[in-house]
Amino acid sequence: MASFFQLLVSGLATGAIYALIAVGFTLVWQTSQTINFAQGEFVMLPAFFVLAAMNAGAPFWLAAAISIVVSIAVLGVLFKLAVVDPMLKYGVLPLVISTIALSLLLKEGAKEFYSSQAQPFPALVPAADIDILGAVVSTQSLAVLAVAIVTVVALNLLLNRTRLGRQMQATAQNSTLARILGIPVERMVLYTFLINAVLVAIASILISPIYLAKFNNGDTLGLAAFIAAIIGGFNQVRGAILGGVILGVLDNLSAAYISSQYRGAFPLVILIAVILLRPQGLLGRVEERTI
Amino acid sequence: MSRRALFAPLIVAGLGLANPAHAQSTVYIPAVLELSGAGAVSGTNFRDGMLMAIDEINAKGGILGKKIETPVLDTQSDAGTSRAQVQKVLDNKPYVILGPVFSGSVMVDMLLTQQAEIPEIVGGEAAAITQKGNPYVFRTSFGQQFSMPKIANYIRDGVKAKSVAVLWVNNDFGKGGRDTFIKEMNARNIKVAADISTESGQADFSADVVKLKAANADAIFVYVNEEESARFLREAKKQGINKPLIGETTLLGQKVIDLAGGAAEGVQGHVGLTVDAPNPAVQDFAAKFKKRFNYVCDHNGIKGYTAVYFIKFVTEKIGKFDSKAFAEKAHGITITPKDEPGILMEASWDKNGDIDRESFLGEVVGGKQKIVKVLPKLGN
Amino acid sequence: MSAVLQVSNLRKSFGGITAVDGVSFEVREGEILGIIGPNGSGKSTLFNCVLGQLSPNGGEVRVDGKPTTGMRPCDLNRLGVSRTFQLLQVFPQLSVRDNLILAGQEHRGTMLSRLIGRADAGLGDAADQMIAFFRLSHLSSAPAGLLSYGQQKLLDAAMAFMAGPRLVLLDEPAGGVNLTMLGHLRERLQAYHAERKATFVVIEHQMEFVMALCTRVLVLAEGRIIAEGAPRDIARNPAVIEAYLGH
Amino acid sequence: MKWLAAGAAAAAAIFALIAPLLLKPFGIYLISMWAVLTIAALGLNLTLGYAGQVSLAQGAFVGIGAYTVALLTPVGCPFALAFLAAGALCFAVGWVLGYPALRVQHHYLAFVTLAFSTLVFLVLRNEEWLTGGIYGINGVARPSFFGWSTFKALNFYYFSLGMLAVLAAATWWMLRSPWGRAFVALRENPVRALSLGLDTRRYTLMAFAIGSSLGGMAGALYAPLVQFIEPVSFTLGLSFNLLLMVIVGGSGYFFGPFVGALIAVLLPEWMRVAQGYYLIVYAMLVMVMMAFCPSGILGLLERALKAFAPRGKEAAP
Repeated sequence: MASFFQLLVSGLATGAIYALIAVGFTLVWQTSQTINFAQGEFVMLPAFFVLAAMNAGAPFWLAAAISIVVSIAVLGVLFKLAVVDPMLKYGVLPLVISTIALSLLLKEGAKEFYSSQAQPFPALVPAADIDILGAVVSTQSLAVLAVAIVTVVALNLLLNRTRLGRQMQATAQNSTLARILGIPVERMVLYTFLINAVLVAIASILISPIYLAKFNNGDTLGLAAFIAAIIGGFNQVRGAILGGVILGVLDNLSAAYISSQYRGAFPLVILIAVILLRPQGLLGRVEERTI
Repeated sequence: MSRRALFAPLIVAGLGLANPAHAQSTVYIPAVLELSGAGAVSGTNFRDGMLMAIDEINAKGGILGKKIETPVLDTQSDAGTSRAQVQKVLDNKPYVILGPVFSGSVMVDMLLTQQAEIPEIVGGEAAAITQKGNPYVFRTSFGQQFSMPKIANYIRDGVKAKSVAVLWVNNDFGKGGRDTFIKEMNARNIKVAADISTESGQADFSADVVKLKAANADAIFVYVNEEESARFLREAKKQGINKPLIGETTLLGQKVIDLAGGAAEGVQGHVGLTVDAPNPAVQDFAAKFKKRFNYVCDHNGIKGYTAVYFIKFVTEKIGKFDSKAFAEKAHGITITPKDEPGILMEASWDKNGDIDRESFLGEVVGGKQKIVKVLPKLGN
Repeated sequence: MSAVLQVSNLRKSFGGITAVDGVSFEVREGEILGIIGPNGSGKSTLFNCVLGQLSPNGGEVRVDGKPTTGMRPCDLNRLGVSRTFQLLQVFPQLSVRDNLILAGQEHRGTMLSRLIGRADAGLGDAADQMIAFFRLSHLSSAPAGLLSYGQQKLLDAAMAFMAGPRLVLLDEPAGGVNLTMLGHLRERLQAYHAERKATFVVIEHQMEFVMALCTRVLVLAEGRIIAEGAPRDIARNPAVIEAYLGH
Repeated sequence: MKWLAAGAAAAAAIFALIAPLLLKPFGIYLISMWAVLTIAALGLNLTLGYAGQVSLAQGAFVGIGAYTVALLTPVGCPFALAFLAAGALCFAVGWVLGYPALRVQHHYLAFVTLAFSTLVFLVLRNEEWLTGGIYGINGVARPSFFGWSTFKALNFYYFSLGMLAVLAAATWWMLRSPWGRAFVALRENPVRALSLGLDTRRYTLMAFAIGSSLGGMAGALYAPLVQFIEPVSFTLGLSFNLLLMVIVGGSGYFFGPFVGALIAVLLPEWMRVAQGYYLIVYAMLVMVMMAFCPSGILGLLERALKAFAPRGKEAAP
């Protein structure tokens, strides 16, 4: 039982990371129909921005700040203007191909221009273990969990409590209608890209002490976030969070109690089941155009 | 469609003439390695070690007065691509071929190099590679069929364990080691209490540690890559595993020790090829490597480095660039640091192309790897 | 005279709103039945229930006496019931000729014979005749997407006739068509009806069009039939006028 | 303009026949790989380009086909039979995988197929008793027919080219038959198609099954070409690569896959002059290509031809 609780807690910490990545993925998808297959690499990259800044002599906190700014510029603005905008009008597929190419580009770039070796990364909090009702949790996991929760709550407040947020949601749900209502749709779309950039930067800084900064970290993270987003509900921030947590916990439980060789399979099976039985996701709204 | 007709000259250009004819003043020793994809870490280590040796040798005038010419071709960690690249270099009549590291790719390429009668010095550690009776394949590190028995003996005699749990990474490196290990365990009738596969790149080891605790074996053998080793050790410490943790080379590497924080304390095991070996030549190499590429080289780096000196020594013995003669001479040869400092440690090659060299039993004490015993070469 | 289509007590509601509320009627062999009614009176829903696009909550549909309630549209179509849609529905990338062949090809042979048989499924001539009949010959090989709106409407109707159906249901054929083209369309429909003794049901807003084309008219309001009769009687029926002008 | 296309096709065919004579074994291996992958891309083009069903599982079907042959031929099953078995098995699996397509469309379908191909990888890796697990299967034999052995690179190329020709011809026939018309109808307006008597369900499943079985047959040739197969060769990466071939070549153009596969196979090789950066350059080129001709090279070509000669159009059914 203690072990079960242990798995639950660790799973939550991992799930929180997936959630963080999945949320931005979902936002961008909603507002611009962009399925970003490079999302994993988006999480991999900011850690290298931090390291580069620190090599240039910046203290960690400054490096982190720089990294977030650079991420907003590159993974937010540049990504939208240079990659997404030119191709939006051609439908989903060319853009999918393009983001796949982009993921390769970022991976290889980090490898060739920084290093192929995993890089140690400064921890936000001193590593220590805390015992909670028989389950041991590292302070790092707790930090991840805390920051993830704060971020997501803040994001929810932004989306539901502020005028800006409601405008963004309107854009996400029906951009034509939003345009008629005089909402600056273009700007709203850009904002979601910026938010995504910030989220991945935060995620990157959170996980790199555990994952280490490595060029191919995106491979697993991207797919995980992707699955989390769909399971939870492609068009709901809440859903993405639920999906992330389900994924993290499920992975641990299946590995411990069913099969470690097939641990990767269970999320996929659930994914298929969800799509077939409830395509809008567990918490998602029905999208007429997709069914 | 007419597009393709238009491609015609390009294709010929792209395929026919892509391979530049190499000059007479150089010897063509191409390398086919995993520079992108899953094997990129091993591949780049191998490449960097190799390049260091080549530069040293070329600086001293090369082999038999010829400079070494070594283009490095990426296999993308894919067998099909690696086969294509090996074919590509074979088209230019190489003297010897270096790499690849992935055993799967090696298995494909061996067939081609054997047909072309070109020696291939590979980084793969799968037992099967040298058991196919292929006279053109050589290794510069222990095959798993040599390292695992040493571990097994240690677990029996050193740890005196009656049962053991195995944690391995589910790729061709981990699976190969796991299979050989379990064979050796059965041979010594030590019970395998748990057999746990993990994914490469796995971040959360809590489930695996929970299972290990449940298995409650006398010892735990861990056979995963560096970053995963570190993550596992942290989780093991977190959940308070108190059984001896046994590793093979990787787990006791300085890099893992640093990454794992204090969690690596007390880890013990067999140390094959490693920059931590208590040997001035190796230490010196490690320092040079770190200085030039500014990362700590793993055993693949040493594989690549020694491979080049292996070629140099054998070639100078036969006194000409003759691939067949090389293959014949290399079997059963012994190289001492006295004859060739670049070989770092005395090494011998058997009739299968497998290497034999002394190795160590180590333990992590005070955040450093401490060698507790030197295991002599099997040969003597 | 036997009934080609019998609809009895058909109901369809979405959530709270009842779109079709117990409608019953018959379509007799060879007639052109018009169904009119203000917007939201349930005409299109009625159509979609009859044709299997929607499954009704209650009631029954029979074609030539065979119950077809809940049958898949493609099977219904193979029984000889074909339709056009309110919004234009042609296949823009296929040529006009291919559009028509497509409309007929599933009515003959098996999947296998369609695979190994002739490319035009033996419908080439039929298609050319239909194209000629609707005066589109000069556009035969043009992609349907390049046709003018009116021409596409003609093609749309032609596709509905291609398989020589027992019964054709036309959903606002005149919608958005300019007057000259409208006359042309009506004249062609009448010509076709005269030639093939075909049976039509027409949903339409455009009163003149209905009055000129139809032999009998049903008036639908709030999901119920409120009047039935010859066009000229309907035009004078106070209930109808009330329904159209009342609210 | 049709004539021009036919002429170009003929020229290309002749070139495909004489090219290997100018090439070293490496070049021959590459164009053999091109021929094999083109078959898989043909299948995906059918499912995606014509019937409009997005599939990210074509790589998995290549894998299933490859393993079928690699497992059957050693136990004495003649290659021809194993080849057909690979096609049939993938047809069946593809048919089943098609069912989700009846419920969900577009990106949702893409996700299902994406999940499927990852599941296939896990099975290939974990079911060692059957597939040899992570080690893969070594020394897959190249077949010989009536004493004509395809062991030599050149022979195997002509063998692959022949299979490509046959399968392409069959696909061409199907696409100009009523089925081809039905597939396009499925892509453009399923509702209308249904109301015209098309059993859209059956055609959707058919499009999936046939596309997949072409993938399987490509795999059946891939195994003897490389003479070694392992699970990692058939992960999402391959599916993405095949998707790229179809889109870059021109989705929905019959000859699109030929061009797309040519680019996907040769471009990285040409880029190798950029040494360590070759994949970066390659990725950039792909992104640029997508930005400037999202309808693929044949789409671009068609527009160009239209611009120069307003009366005709490219030979794309």
